[in-house]
Amino acid sequence: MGNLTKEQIQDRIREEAKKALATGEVSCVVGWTKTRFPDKTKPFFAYTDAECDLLVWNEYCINSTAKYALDDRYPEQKIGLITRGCDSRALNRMLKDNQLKRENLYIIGVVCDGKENPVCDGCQHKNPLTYDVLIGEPVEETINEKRFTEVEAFEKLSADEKYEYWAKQYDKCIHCYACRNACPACNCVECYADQYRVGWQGKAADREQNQVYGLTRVFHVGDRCIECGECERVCPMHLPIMRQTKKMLKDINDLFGNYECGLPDDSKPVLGEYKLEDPDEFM
Amino acid sequence: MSVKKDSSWEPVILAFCCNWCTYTGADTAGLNRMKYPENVRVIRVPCSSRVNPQFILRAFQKGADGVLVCGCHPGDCHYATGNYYTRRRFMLMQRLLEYNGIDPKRFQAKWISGSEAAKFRDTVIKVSAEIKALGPNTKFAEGYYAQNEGGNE
Amino acid sequence: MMKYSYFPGCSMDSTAVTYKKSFEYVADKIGLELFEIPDWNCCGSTAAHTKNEKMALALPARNIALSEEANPGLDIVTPCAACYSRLAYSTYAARNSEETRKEIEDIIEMNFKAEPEILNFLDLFSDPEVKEKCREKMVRSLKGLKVACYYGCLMSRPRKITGEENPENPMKMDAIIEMTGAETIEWDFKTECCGASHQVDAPKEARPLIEKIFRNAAANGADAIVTACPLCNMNLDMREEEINKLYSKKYNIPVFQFTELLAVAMGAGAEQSGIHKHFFPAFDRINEVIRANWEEEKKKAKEEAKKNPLADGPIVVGKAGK
Amino acid sequence: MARIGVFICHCGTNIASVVDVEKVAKAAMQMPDVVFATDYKYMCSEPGQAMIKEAIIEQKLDRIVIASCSPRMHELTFRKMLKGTTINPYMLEIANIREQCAWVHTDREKATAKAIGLVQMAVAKVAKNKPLSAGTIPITKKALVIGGGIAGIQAALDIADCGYDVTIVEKEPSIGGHMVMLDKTFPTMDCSACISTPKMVEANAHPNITLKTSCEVEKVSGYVGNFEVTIKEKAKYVNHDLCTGCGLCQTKCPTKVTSEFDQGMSKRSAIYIPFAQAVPSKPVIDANACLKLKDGKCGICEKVCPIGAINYQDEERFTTEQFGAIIVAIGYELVNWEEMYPEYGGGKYEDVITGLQFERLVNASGPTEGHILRPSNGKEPKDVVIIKCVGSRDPKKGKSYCSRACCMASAKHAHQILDKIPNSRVYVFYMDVRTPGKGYEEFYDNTRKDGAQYIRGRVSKIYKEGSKLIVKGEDSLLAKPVTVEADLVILATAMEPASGAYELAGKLGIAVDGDNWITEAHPKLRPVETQTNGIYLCGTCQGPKDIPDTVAQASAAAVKVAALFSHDEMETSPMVSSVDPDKCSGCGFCVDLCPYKAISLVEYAGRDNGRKVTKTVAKVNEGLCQGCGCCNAICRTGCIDLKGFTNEQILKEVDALCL
Amino acid sequence: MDKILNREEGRLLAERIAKEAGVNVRECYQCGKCSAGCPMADSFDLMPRQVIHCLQLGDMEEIFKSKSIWLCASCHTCSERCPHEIDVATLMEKCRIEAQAKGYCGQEDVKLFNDIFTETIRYFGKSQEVILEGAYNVASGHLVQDMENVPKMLKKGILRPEMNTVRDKDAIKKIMEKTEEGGAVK
Repeated sequence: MGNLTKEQIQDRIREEAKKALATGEVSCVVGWTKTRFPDKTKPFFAYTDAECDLLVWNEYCINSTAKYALDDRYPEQKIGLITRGCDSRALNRMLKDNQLKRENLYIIGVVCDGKENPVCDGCQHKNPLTYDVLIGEPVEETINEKRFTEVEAFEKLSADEKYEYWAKQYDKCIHCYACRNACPACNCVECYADQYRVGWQGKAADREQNQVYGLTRVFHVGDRCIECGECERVCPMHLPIMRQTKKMLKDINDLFGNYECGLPDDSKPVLGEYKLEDPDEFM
Repeated sequence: MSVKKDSSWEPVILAFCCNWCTYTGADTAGLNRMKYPENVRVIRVPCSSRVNPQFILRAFQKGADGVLVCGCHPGDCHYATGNYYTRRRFMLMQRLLEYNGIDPKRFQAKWISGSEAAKFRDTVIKVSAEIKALGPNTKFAEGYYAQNEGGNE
Repeated sequence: MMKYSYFPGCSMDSTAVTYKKSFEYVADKIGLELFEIPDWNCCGSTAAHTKNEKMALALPARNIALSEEANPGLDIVTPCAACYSRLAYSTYAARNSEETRKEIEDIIEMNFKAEPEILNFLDLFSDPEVKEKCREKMVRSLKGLKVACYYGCLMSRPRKITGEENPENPMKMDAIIEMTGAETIEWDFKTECCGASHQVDAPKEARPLIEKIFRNAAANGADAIVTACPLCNMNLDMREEEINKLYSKKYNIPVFQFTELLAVAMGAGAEQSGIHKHFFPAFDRINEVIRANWEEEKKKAKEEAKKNPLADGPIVVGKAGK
Repeated sequence: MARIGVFICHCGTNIASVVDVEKVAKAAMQMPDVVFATDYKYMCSEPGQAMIKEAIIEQKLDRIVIASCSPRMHELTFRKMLKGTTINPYMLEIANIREQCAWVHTDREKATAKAIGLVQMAVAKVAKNKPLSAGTIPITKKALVIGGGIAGIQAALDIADCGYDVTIVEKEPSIGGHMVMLDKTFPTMDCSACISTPKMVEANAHPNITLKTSCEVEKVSGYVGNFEVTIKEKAKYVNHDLCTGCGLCQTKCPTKVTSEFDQGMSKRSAIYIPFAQAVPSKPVIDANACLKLKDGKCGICEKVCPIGAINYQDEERFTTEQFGAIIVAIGYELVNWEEMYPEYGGGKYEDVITGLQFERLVNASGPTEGHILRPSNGKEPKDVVIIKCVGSRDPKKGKSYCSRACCMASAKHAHQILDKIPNSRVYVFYMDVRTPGKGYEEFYDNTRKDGAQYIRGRVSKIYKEGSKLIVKGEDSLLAKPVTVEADLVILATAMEPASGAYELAGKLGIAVDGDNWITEAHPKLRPVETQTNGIYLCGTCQGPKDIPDTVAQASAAAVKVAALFSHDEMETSPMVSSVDPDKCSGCGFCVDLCPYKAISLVEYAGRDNGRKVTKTVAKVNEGLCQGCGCCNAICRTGCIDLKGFTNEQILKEVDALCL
Repeated sequence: MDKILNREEGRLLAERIAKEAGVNVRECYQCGKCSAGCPMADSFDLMPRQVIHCLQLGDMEEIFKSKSIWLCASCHTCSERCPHEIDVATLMEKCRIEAQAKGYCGQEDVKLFNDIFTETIRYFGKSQEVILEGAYNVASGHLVQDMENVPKMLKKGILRPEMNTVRDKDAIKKIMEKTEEGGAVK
């Protein structure tokens, strides 16, 4: 993968992080550091040169760094981010949603060599799409032929089978909102789900409220999903959340043409535009 | 799933109707004394594009057996372009609901203009019959699960 | 690629002798490769679709099916407007309804995919490659001959079958004829019906249609009418004298097939173009034009450099001549 | 706690015969927050309204539900009623138990149950209503009229006479439009130019009117009372401030091209005043024809101009102005019949002309000085055929609609030919004769009496034999094919919207129909308004019509403008969207979605992480917002909400449905 | 006696014919452009426009007994120029086939010629112009029609006495038989 070894990349990351801090424009660099478990890393904010040396790069650097940029939407100094392909798409997502300003970010792109994360198997963009400095030679992009196979298989079930399946899943949900907090497309200042007074939905963690939350979430992020899989990864109850969002992505692809989010183009979310020649099923 | 086939059972159908076309069409149906089943309730909205998909989830949650969204024909929107968004939004909604086990007949969208009173009547009759045939909706319905202790529907 | 599956149609073997001769001459000159459909049958013509719709679809379909079998991948060309129309109808019907296609297959007991395009001779000669080849082979000019191109109904209408963009004023034949140096005139009866289908069974009613065509051609200054169909040609050519008698007119307008003019311009003699085999005298008119052009060329050539006159002079009448 | 009053209307027996109104009222009393419920024969009547007002005071109601006919019927009535009470007019919801209940159902029990359900929904919604008050915006008292034909001129004169400033934008070098091309007007046979040129001159001289000829509307923004319009002035190459209109230049110009004004039947010079009575009577240079502008040669006009008004370096200019109202009066064009009808020769016969060409032919200032002569040979025609509905009522080749004015125009042409050419014969091929207008049928009657032969049938083909045109039709009353050997054929060609109508409608944000005619707000009751406030229409841009109707519509549109301008500021509907800036994420999704461009992103002093920061949030321009709510449904946080139809209100309605 | 317009039978038949032709005859507003452009209209007893009108009325009797449906040359000029895209020519053809099935014949000679034509196809597979003309002249009694041209044809070698036939005659016969069983294509 690429032309650098993991150690070389790690060295380059530390070097670039220090360089960034040295300019004085960047307050900290967000990356990963090791934990007491050999097969786990954790997100890490490096503010000093010494802290930069604690940054690591290995197959367990899984957490998305991008969402941390939202912790401070109005920073006084630039935020540095170690960014893989998926992180850069997440950043693009938030940039398009006006949640971040590009000039507030210093992006250290790293060509990703795959992680111990099942979602990486279907990764179509290992190269960072947006960056200030790039580590590693860009690799050839791949196309995931199986992008929607799981959805297609599920579609074939009967209505009651589908319902039963989801009902069981949502029975497990504990309404913890971890999926929301991890999702780069979930970037509202105040989530609708927290607005109890309006009455969008109830607080209880029962099946119906969970179902409504689940489907609303699909509608809110379905046309912005970058398919990073963070929602599923962080879910403590192991709900197959991607299976819902991918359904919407698949329908969008079927109905309105090829569609992928988080690319650095000026495409708008599908629900925010229309074409006169869109298919019409409601005659 | 076993549905109690109570012949006196009438479905509850909610129809979001745009003020300029379908609501007018429904009024015209009244003006012409057309007859249709009582089980449809209209919520007036300025434009079909005002209808948030969450309203539909809410309706199912609160026990509606069917939901209709009706607006002007594409190209005839009072607000020029609203129903083009409606069209996109609810084509996806219908599919997503189907994917979650809700029969697409339970959620339908239709274009009915102010002059199409007969189409409004026919749509209500048709949808009402279809939903009657499907039986009461228990999926997503609040309280149903609790009452039935997670039993098989 | 100038390869086609060929459906000659019944007339080509009998009454359309001038069409056949001249076309064969031209095809030979330009190197057209034609593969005649083996054991083809009559398309059914007007009679079939007057009596029975299925018959009208099945008879041509057998020919298409035979072509698909024997000449796979080749489009079908046919010289006759009626054959063209019937073959195209069957193709259209089969392409637009799977049910109809299957029904036809059941009737003819053959595979019928309706894949080949059906082309008439004007389509064939409008192909850029064919046209270019023709242009290369021109040795004589028919300059000074004013020609009214007559297309008739079936190559123009109905639009969904023929694909003709302007059925009121088609231009394909005009463009072909212009290669010969002849001048095509603007006239108004290009696609008016000549009544060929009723000339036998309702002559009283159908004869006036012929007269009107000659009248308009004459009024617009035509020296000759040119057709691209054996039926149109025979109908006009064979009955011109009768029309003159019947309506006390003195039309003197020979009726050529467009391939005859091509052949002549490529250097064909009478025997090769069949030009002397018309009912209404046609030979002299064309010879006058050629002679005039030839003499002018000769004069010009003499004046310029006293070079030898062109190799091809006026047509030498063969022994079958008058 | 809300105090809701519920009022159930019998509507005579309209509702009461099917719905048990007393039962509904009783049921309403049980609904949450309802403190009073009653029924009455006619709620909309004087005593009905008085009863409601009384109940408001006695029961200290703060909001009410009226169950009656459709809100489309009486919502405004009841809002007006509330203006005189302690309750805000928007603290009202109407349950439609007539059109959508009593009239469509027969089972008394079920209908009553449904009526209760509908009242329940209205009660749930009204509990969340908030008082709304209409805002005001100032009005720029200056009108823009697009198009300087008779419609535009009339509208401009009427507005100007009310004392307001008007600007007419006309794309041609002169105002006047089609009317000034016509010879006579039916049915009175007034000279068209004689009655229209005084209006043109008046418009030019009026102190409140500014004429902008050779100009087009480039861009429109803003909203009713406050439009900002960018106008493009095409290069004229003649300084009209200097030019005296002496006309020397056009007599010396060596280049001649076909005259648009004479419909291609005469020539004009490259520097030209389009016609004798043009306003302004000053020339422009046609850049496509002028030798100097094309090749840099000639320059004669510059040499002969005694004032030095010629300027070959002239360029197009853009100016931006504020207007309070816009009238669209861009008129019509004739369809391109040559493309549509190859069977009529497709334009290859000179003696097949349009009605408008005939108008020039018969006009004393036209190419033949008013003598009707065949364009092919200059001889007087004896047999003339007029064909109606060429392009009209022909969905396959032309337009499906009737062009309305041609029946009378054709009768007029027939009359003129019979009058001017002794022993002439006129054959009019028609399918129906439509003469709905004052004095029209009488005129048609007289034309027939004059000798015009009307033949019922559409012509199938025109062709030429010798010098005669052979016209083939069917006399469908005889059921026989017929032929006329004609010297001249006049086609009553269909009207179609002026080219650019579609683009202009796009700039203005108004709708067009399938044929590109501009759509009125309501075909019966708002015929001169468009769906965008402050933009009006008149004349043939809305659909084919004749001069009287055009002028009437122009004055009607002018009154609408004058009514708007009679106030210094105007009320806006309070049922518009608004943004909660603290919740807004500023994603800008709604901005692109809004069909009225009413939403923009603005800076807002907010807080983030306990720190004061400048946020970017969406803001609704209440003057532009029309209240469709499209933005609401797309806002994920729900921070943009439509007053009167808030998320909370609709959710409560949904909840109430299923109780 | 007056024509009674509201007869169900004819209307149903007219509706079926129009449906098969894929035409809505209600769109016709009787402008007459079809008749005006029809080359054969001079000889028609019922104008094409009137044929459509009869279809609107359901007066099929009038159509079936007319000469017009037999004299129609299927040139499609009417269909091409119709402002409402009514396929008049196809309707004429459908009416003719229907009339034939019901035993009507408004123009004996035309039917005779077509019958002989199809018979020659049945037996030879290809059209035989000599036999066709000869058989028709004998059967119709128009013995000398077009005969003045025969010597010319022979002289110029346009007509040859030898016969041109299809080899697989059974195939043709089968097609003829099979298609004659059923009527119109669905």
